Amino acid sequence: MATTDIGPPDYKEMLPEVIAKNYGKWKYHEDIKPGVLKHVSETGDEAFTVRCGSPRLVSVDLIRDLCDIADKYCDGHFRFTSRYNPEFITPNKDNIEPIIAAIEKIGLPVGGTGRGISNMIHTQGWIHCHGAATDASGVVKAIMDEMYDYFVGKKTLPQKLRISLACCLNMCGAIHATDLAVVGVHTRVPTIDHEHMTVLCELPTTQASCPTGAIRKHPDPNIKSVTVNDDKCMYCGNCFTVCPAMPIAHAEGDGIAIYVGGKVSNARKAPMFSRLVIPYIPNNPPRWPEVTSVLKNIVEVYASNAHPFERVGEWIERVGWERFFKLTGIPFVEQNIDDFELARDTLRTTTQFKW
Amino acid sequence: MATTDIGPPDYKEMLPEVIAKNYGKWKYHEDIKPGVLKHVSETGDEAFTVRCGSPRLVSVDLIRDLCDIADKYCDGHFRFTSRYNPEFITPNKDNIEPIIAAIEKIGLPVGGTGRGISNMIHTQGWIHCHGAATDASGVVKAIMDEMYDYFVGKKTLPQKLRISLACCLNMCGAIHATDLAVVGVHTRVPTIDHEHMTVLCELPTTQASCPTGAIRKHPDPNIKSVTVNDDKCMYCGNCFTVCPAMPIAHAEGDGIAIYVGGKVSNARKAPMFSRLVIPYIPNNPPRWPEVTSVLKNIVEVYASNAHPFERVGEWIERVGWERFFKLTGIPFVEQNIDDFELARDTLRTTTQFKW
Amino acid sequence: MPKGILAGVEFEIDEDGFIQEPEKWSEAVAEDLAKDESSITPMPPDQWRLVNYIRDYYLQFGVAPPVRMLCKKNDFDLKYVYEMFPKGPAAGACKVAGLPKPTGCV
Amino acid sequence: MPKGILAGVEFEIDEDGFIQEPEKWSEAVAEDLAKDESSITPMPPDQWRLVNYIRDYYLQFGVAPPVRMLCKKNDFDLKYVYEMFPKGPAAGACKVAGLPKPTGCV
Amino acid sequence: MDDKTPMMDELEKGPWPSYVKELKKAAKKSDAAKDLIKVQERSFEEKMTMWKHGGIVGVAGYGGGVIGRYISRPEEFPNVQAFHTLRINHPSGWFYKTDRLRELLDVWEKHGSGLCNFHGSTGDIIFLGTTSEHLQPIHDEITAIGWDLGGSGSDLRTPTGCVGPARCEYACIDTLDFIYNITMEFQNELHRPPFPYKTKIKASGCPNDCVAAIARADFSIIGTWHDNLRIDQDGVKEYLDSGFDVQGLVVNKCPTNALEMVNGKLELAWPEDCVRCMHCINMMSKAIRPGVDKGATILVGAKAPVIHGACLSSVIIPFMKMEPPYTEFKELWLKAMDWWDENGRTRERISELIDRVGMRMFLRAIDVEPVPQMVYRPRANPYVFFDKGV
Amino acid sequence: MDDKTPMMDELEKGPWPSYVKELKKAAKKSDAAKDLIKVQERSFEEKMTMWKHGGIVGVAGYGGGVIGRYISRPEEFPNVQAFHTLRINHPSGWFYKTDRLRELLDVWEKHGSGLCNFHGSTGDIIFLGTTSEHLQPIHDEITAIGWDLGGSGSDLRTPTGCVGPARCEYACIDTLDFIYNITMEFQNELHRPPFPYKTKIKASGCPNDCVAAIARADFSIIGTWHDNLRIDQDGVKEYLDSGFDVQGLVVNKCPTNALEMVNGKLELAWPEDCVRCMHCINMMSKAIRPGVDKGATILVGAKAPVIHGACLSSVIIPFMKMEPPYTEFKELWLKAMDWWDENGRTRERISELIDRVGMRMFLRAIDVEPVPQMVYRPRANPYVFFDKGV
Ligand code: SRM
Ligand code: SRM
Ligand code: SRM
Ligand code: SRM
Ligand code: SF4
Ligand code: SF4
Ligand code: SF4
Ligand code: SF4
Ligand code: SF4
Ligand code: SF4
Ligand code: SF4
Ligand code: SF4
Repeated sequence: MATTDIGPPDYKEMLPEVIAKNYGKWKYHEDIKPGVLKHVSETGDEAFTVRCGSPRLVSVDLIRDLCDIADKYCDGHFRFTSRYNPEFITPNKDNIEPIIAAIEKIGLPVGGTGRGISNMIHTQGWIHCHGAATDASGVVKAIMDEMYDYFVGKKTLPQKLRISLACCLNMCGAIHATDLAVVGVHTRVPTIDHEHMTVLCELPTTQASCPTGAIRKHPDPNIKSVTVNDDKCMYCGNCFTVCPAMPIAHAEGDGIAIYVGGKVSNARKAPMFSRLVIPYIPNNPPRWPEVTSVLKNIVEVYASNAHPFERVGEWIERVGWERFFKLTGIPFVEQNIDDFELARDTLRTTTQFKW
Repeated sequence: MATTDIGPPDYKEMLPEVIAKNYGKWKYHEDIKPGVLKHVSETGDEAFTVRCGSPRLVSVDLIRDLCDIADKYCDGHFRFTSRYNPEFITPNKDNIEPIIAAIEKIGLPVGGTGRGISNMIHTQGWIHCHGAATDASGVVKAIMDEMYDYFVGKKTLPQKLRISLACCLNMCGAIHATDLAVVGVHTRVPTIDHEHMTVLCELPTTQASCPTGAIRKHPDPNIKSVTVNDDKCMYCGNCFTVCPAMPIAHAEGDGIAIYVGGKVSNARKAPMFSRLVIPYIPNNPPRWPEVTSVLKNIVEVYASNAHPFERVGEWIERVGWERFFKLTGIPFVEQNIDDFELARDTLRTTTQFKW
Repeated sequence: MPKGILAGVEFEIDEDGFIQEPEKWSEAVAEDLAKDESSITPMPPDQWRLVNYIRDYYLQFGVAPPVRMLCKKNDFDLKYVYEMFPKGPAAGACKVAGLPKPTGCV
Repeated sequence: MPKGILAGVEFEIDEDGFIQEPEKWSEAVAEDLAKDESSITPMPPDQWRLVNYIRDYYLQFGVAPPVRMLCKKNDFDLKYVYEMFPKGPAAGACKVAGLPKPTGCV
Repeated sequence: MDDKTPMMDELEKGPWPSYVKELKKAAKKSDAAKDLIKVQERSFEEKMTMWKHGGIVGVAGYGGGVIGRYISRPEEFPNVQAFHTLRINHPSGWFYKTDRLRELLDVWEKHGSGLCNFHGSTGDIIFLGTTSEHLQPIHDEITAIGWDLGGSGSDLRTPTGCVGPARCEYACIDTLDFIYNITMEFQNELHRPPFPYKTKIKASGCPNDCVAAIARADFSIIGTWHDNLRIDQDGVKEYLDSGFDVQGLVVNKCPTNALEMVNGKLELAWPEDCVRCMHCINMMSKAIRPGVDKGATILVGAKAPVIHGACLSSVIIPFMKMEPPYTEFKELWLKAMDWWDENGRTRERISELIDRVGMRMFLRAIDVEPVPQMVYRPRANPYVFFDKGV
Repeated sequence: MDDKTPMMDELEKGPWPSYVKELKKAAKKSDAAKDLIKVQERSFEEKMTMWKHGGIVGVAGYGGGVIGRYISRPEEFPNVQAFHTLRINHPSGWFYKTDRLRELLDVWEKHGSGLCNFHGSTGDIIFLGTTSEHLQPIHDEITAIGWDLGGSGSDLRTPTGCVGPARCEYACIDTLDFIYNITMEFQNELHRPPFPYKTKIKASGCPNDCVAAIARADFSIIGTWHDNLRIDQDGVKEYLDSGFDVQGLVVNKCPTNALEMVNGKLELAWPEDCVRCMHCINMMSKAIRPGVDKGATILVGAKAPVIHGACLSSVIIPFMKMEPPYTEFKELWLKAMDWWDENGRTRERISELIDRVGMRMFLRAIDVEPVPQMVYRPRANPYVFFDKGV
């Protein structure tokens, strides 16, 4: 029988020397310049980190290129961040510029630290997933081309701003708590392939999958299938996830929704959910210009209105969502008003508001 | 046919002269002393208001006594506040003391204004309601005897503090948004009088009445009645409200719960719900000493900890509920944690808390 | 529980005059109940139409009909219902129709 | 849709080897399916016990049984299930039992 | 049966005025009141209510206004065998002329226990305790002297408003007139329950909300202003001179930091940030007052916990002018009632219906466009309807 | 069929590194990668995915780690007819030694498209695209060189942690060691899906939460401290001297006003008020650091929207010491899993189960006493259970 359950390699083997030696002894850090961090240890050692962007969907060749750089400057070690960015760590200050040069040579941008925009958490999209209501890598490329200056530090922001994308409501990457979330959405009721239903799907699972109870047993007992109450369907696609006989993708209906103001860190304010500001923008490959311009606008309005060190959500909650809609010029529509299970807590139960 | 739909008397006829004359022209007011307000009009007129307490449940004789005072000092007019307090309004400053004397003579306390405790909004209790899990007038009397100094202004508080009572979860008086709420609660599953069920109750209405869906059709089709799933029943009594055949009152099980920190005004903070701090205190007539001492403790802890002009709920939300429980010494129990429909929004989704 | 004679039959009746043995209800019982509740006895056709509507609805759904439906389906103005049954659909018409005492809607 | 011959009968089979005509399932078909899925063919009693349990459960409830229940009710350790059906209860045992391709739990 | 009532007697003691004394006063003239004391004592002993469930009695032509009540032990307490209450619609603002009030009390003394609530927590005068036979006479006699019953059952309940312009400098709307006007306009809806369940309207003259409209009325009408609050610097100076801590108690406590002290002057430095919370005005009533472009915010949906938990009202119309005859409001209310009546289940309040079918359905029904003022924040979940297409 | 891919070509332009260039690099060696470019172009044209639903393939002895995928138009794109992905469990903290990594890449290049994700958003290395026949060989070859598959299906998914003590001065727990330890301990739960649905564990060294544990792990382990943060006044002086606005950017932004500047010194004036939000530390890393009594807050329940809307994790254990072998944590987790497994419905995450049956049931199952730290605020509704009596 094959070897099983050996687990991942021991991380200890993977650590650069300066890291292994100063493990748990770090004292403070400094931002040297965009993409470059300096960490100082209690032992007096210093570690310099150079971070760079990556498209995440990469060839083995690119990873080998990264290995080459690591071999040359970082005793054969490097790492990735939780947002897909390669990081090169060296105790030697003089290595910084050569590392940067090497990174740029293989076409990656140095940056992603400090008060700007880091890499986008994202998902598979049309590259690999059956459920995608929009693409992932393509949209990310289009957005990051626009946000490039905020990544490389040419432009800065009041505080870190995270953009994430999920190609359907499953929200792989859990982008429900991010400053700007780009979400693929369906807007049409699934169709039902009654004929293949029982072969492809478990009926009880399919029924139970619907958040609004829109799916019922087919009224005709001879038809072993289900029906959908169109009025109750909000196109979440969860039925399709469990039941291939209920395709929901639709070339004209699929598109993107924009959520704003989430955060994860506990700094100053507790973590917050991102909230719907634009319910639907049609898919417009290859560059999704409507999406990128909406995001740019929000970033710029944030940049010029927030206080220092205020995340997007903190800024909006301070000035009020009515002010956010006014400042960005985004129209407020019925979809912005919650009508799902916790809707009541979002209704404004006070006379306090701005005009 | 009898006269119908004439409606209440026209309020204009009911207004004291100084009020009619300065209607809509008031400029500012002053707190002269506990129970006495002065309102100044743009016309230069002044109106002095003397407010006093009342047990609300009164004999016609007491009202006539009030009429006598009004006839003597207030051109035959007086009013009640939204918290049951009689008010005498006079343009003549010299009337203040005689009015106070007259009020005290009929046994009522002057007070209820400013930063203290006004009269308790309350309900019928065992005086008149079929659903009462505790008494109303009796508990109110016991509490107000203890809070008297805060009514007459001998003691003051950081800001107004409202106490209200409802004798069952129907919460007549809508005391769900009050600084201190005293609520009659059942803690036993209703019994079912199967025999009289159909004569007394509509079965579908009875089933629909249950917030948790604990009530089902009786499994035996010959028994036209319902059953209760004990595990799902949280003793709200709503089934009893619609169905006399499901009595829920229980001498040992009935009692009082205490909710804290609600407010209604939009001043500074938006209105807030009161929140459960003590799920159950047994009924202990005639003076409910456990209830009064718990309330006194909360009032005193509030008095010595809140900032000026901070309502109870504003104070608690500033310092945190964990601090509230610590300062008051009230034990935190599983019932304090929400498990009803909006529960998720009450869970602490952050590492920010105090020890 | 007080007793009363309706259409010659002894009935358990509650304080508000609602019969406690619905299975014994009959048109004659209704006419007797109507003596206290309807504006005219014996009940004219519109009164009967209302009573029958309420009773049929109850027998079918187990609840008294909502007021709006009661008016709509019979094309009655609510004021007219009160003219026919001065105590209204609940205390008046439902009682005559032999329903349990409404705690809910009507 | 690819075709395959199982127990001498032509079957529609999907890419993962799940039969698309469940009504044609039989013990012989199962044995044939088991050739790719079970650790031993013909299937010994424990394998059959599992397959029958899964199939009965599915026919009764319309879904594959939860893994916990499958182990508990048959007193099998999950590792043992993987020994019998190396691809596991979903990709292995359910396939042999003729169920629709699990998207959910097992 | 022992006639002693030691627990009742205990509650005659203590500084707060005693309702037991009131019961005893009434008991001098009314056997029902006398029995009520015993009923209450027995409840204290047994820790249970003595009242039977329900009761459905009324007066001719009305479906509400009376709460029927019977005792569970008529043998023990024969004088309260039937002990119904009547709800009498109070005059706006709870102002009374004594002669009119005395006439009313006389009717009650003649026909009932002589006990009442001033007031019930909805706002009615409650006549506490009489028998079925007296109901019609009482109604006939009070209508004869210009009073009428309030609401009960599935109707529009007696509307109430704060003292407002009658004695309050903060009033942005004429609460008394508005309440009187709609009470008169909707007499039919008040007296002949037409709805799936009760519904309430309350009006407060300003965001201090002294009738708790936002917590207990399906329609909460709360006065506000659309321009800037007015600051009188002479008034400010007075406060400063008196030693009042304007910075600490006012400026620092403004929830949106809209105020600033500039060279001894208090400025509404960021007028667009003021959310009209009233705090600064409350603190400095001689120096600050609401703006001049006055009207009301209309909020919908407050109610008690049954059945989905309590609700506070939420903003539907951020600003509505409120001038007689209040046509805009009435049309809105009627549209809302019509939608509720058509779609609501039995015993479903309007906020529960909104919750069940979604705010967008309500807004469509009342022809109101969504605005961000309706919500604290937009939805976090992605479960969005596009039933009108994308 | 036209082989031009103008939209793909467009995405080679622009400053951000292009995944299309990567596809093209891979296409030089792999026909599957070549087809993938066409698939992507076609998707852009038709605005639809080209992939079929589902696919269930794997390796011997495991129930997860591979995502099966087939193309809907095998005739048009024959080289991606089957295009499965493998999830490879990354080493804690995503640190790599290049020789070990190169070995791994070689296996992939041999058996697959040569395309990968560094990393998937759970944290695995994703090998993107191979056929069913290659799966077992890949697994055999990677285990031979010391790698293993990560999670998929209804199992414990690959746990992840932030860089933590490896390179961060804020780390209050050893995230790397903890993640490695539990990954090894729970290999069975990771490889043989035993649960009603997926479950995740993520660990961050401090409340900054750099792996977003609180938003996307059923068990979120977040480092914190139980004593007071430490302030070095020399460090403070440095910041002050450099012109940094300590008052405005640090003291005034403390969410609980726990800090104060006293005579040029920065004091934690109200230590009991500090909620360890990290802000002051983040701003002044040279002068302020966490306390010395370190451990973690354990929070439960984060997940994506399906089916009741997204959840953030909520506090279950305010403070737990986190020392190897992490027995207390493991026992807690196993108790929780056992309860979930026993009571959860198919495809019901643990937070959905808690939501359905109530937090009290969960607390009882894991033997944890309720504490106020678990909630922002107590319940507002009065719907309380006393199933253990009053
Ligand atoms: C490398 C990385 C951890 C890892 O294990 O990979 C990391 C590393 C650091 N984080 Fe982080 N964070 C990393 C992801 C995150 C995330 C997760 C995410 O973005 O998905 C968060 C939560 C974001 C959120 O709230 O939505 C995160 C919230 C923070 C914060 C809190 C920021 C705030 O005010 O809300 C700080 C403190 C700060 O920035 O002052 C912080 C601070 C830091 C410091 C300064 C900690 C230190 O002393 O070393 C590190 C360098 C920061 C920088 O990039 O400028 N890190 N950090 C991650 C880099 C991701 C990237 O490539 O961009
Ligand atoms: C008379 C009355 C209105 C009426 O129509 O009857 C009234 C009258 C005034 N209220 Fe009120 N309020 C009255 C019930 C309320 C209520 C409703 C209630 O308690 O059920 C509230 C909401 C309470 C809550 O939030 O839970 C209320 C919240 C306020 C506030 C806001 C207080 C706050 O900071 O939250 C003010 C402003 C203030 O106190 O500075 C206020 C201010 C005032 C002023 C000063 C307004 C004025 O300029 O005339 C009046 C005298 C206040 C006093 O008593 O010291 N009034 N006031 C009510 C007296 C009730 C009583 O007998 O005690
Ligand atoms: C008399 C009064 C209490 C008092 O002592 O002041 C009262 C008494 C009753 N209320 Fe109430 N409610 C009274 C004001 C309220 C209020 C406050 C308000 O109107 O501002 C509320 C909360 C606001 C609201 O409407 O939600 C209130 C919420 C309820 C409820 C729960 C309604 C809900 O939707 O949650 C019930 C239950 C029901 O309708 O079946 C209820 C039911 C009742 C019943 C009729 C009992 C029942 O089970 O049917 C009570 C009759 C008691 C009796 O025998 O005398 N009563 N009730 C109040 C009316 C007096 C008046 O007209 O002035
Ligand atoms: C590959 C990956 C996206 C990526 O491009 O990075 C991914 C891809 C899929 N996810 Fe995911 N999820 C991935 C991380 C996540 C995360 C993020 C995380 O783990 O931190 C989440 C949100 C957190 C959570 O668990 O809730 C996530 C929430 C989901 C859900 C919704 C689960 C829920 O309870 O709400 C589904 C639907 C399902 O389970 O059926 C899902 C289902 C799927 C499926 C298997 C599609 C399906 O319908 O069954 C996707 C396969 C795509 C494909 O064909 O390649 N994926 N998925 C991520 C795993 C890579 C890795 O192992 O490193
Ligand atoms: S977000 Fe949806 S479409 Fe995208 S990878 Fe995840 S499951 Fe697939
Ligand atoms: S798409 Fe979502 S809402 Fe619509 S039927 Fe499917 S599961 Fe239900
Ligand atoms: S709160 Fe309950 S018990 Fe008290 S009067 Fe109202 S309905 Fe009756
Ligand atoms: S008391 Fe409440 S929870 Fe219990 S059965 Fe009755 S309605 Fe349901
Ligand atoms: S609500 Fe406003 S206007 Fe009405 S009495 Fe209170 S403070 Fe005055
Ligand atoms: S009314 Fe309130 S929000 Fe407006 S300035 Fe005054 S305190 Fe600030
Ligand atoms: S979570 Fe804390 S310990 Fe971990 S990397 Fe981020 S800042 Fe450092
Ligand atoms: S960690 Fe946060 S809460 Fe604690 S003192 Fe610093 S800023 Fe304040």
